[in-house]
Amino acid sequence: MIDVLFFAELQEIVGNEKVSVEADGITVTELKNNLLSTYNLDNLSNAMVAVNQEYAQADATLKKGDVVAFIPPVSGG
Amino acid sequence: MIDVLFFAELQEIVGNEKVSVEADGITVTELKNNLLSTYNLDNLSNAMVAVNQEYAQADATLKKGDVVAFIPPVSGG
Amino acid sequence: MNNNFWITDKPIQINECIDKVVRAEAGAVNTFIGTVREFTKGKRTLYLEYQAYKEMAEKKLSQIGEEINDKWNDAETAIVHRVGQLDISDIAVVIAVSTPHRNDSFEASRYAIERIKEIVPIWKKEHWEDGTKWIGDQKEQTTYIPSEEDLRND
Amino acid sequence: MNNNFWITDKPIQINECIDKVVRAEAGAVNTFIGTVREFTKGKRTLYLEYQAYKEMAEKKLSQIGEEINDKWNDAETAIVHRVGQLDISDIAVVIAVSTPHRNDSFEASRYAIERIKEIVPIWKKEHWEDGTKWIGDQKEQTTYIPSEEDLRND
Repeated sequence: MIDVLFFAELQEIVGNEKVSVEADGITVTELKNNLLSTYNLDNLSNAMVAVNQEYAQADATLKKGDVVAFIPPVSGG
Repeated sequence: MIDVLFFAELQEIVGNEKVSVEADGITVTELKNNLLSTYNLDNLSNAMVAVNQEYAQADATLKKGDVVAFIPPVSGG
Repeated sequence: MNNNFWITDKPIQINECIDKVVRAEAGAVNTFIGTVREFTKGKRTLYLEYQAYKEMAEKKLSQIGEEINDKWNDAETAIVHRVGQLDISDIAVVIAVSTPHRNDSFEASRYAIERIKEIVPIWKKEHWEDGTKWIGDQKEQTTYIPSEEDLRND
Repeated sequence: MNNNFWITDKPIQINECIDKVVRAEAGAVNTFIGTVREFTKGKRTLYLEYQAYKEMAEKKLSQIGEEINDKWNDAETAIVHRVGQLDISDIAVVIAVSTPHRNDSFEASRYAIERIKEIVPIWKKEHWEDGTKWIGDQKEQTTYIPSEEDLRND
């Protein structure tokens, strides 16, 4: 299982900060598509993805124990 | 009489913050020359002059009650 | 180094951030303070809510400090960002950069705030009289994944 | 306005200067802090002595605030400069400028420190291990009397 974190608008739509999903061995893009079929997340494609607190490319492969975070466009400062 | 203020190196050379001189009706440049003949002030020609706390031109005429200040190149900040 | 970069849910003490960078070798400290502005394009903000992915945000703030070290000679940086509900005029972020000479402190501080707006996972939600909105994608900006090369050339 | 610009012989409280410019209309405050640096070109400073023509210096600091108002929209400025003996890392000057948007705050703060070094009658005396010197004319710079036109075009 892999923990997936949501922030800002995504968190409100999902209704959770964190969900656990079966995603060992799939890519970031595949996880994104899986989540798009589960939740009504129009903005997900707009989000960056971090794996273990570092920005990741779309073709990165996930493994057990990874923490994936969807990072909508940031607005700090 | 006119009060003349000295700062920084000029003040140390003159040995006074302030001297009173007879200078009604003369120009800033004339005052400068008078002081050069009185004190050993090599740096005086390098200084700006303020009359009543505002920078003044060399040909400005002084009048009784004016406060003249010699402003060596500044180094605040 | 790492304790120079942190996220807090308490009011920010400006001096706490500045004190981390004042040192005998530095003659200049530039500080940027971001506060909550009441009006944006004529629309009145009641308050803001900031959220962060805390661990990663602190890591990315620290990365900005390292980027500054690569770009400017002998700079020391501290950055604190607040989360939670912030009222008008409350401080959201403080950046402090000390350098031997003033030019570098201005440039590095400016660089830090721009980088925060690019790579640090912090979000703000505007609360207006007639609604709320998470800010961030209004400009349809493309997503930004900084490569190693970007970081070097930026 | 005038109490935003002052000379003091006491240690400077940074917050006192910043608090004067924080306001609901501003989202950005840039602060420049000048501190006493220990080494300049390899030479060790023991301490500094600052002297000011106080009344005129406060007037000229205030003038810098007015120049900033002419050049940047909706800026508020506060500047404090210390005089007397200052030790290493002591704060000599604090500039704070608040503006609605960050770019202006950086530019105006930068402008203020450059203008201080041009027109404000304050002098520093370096105290080294092997002597002392009033700083100011080492660069053989020509004297500078700002005309009205200079002030507008600068």
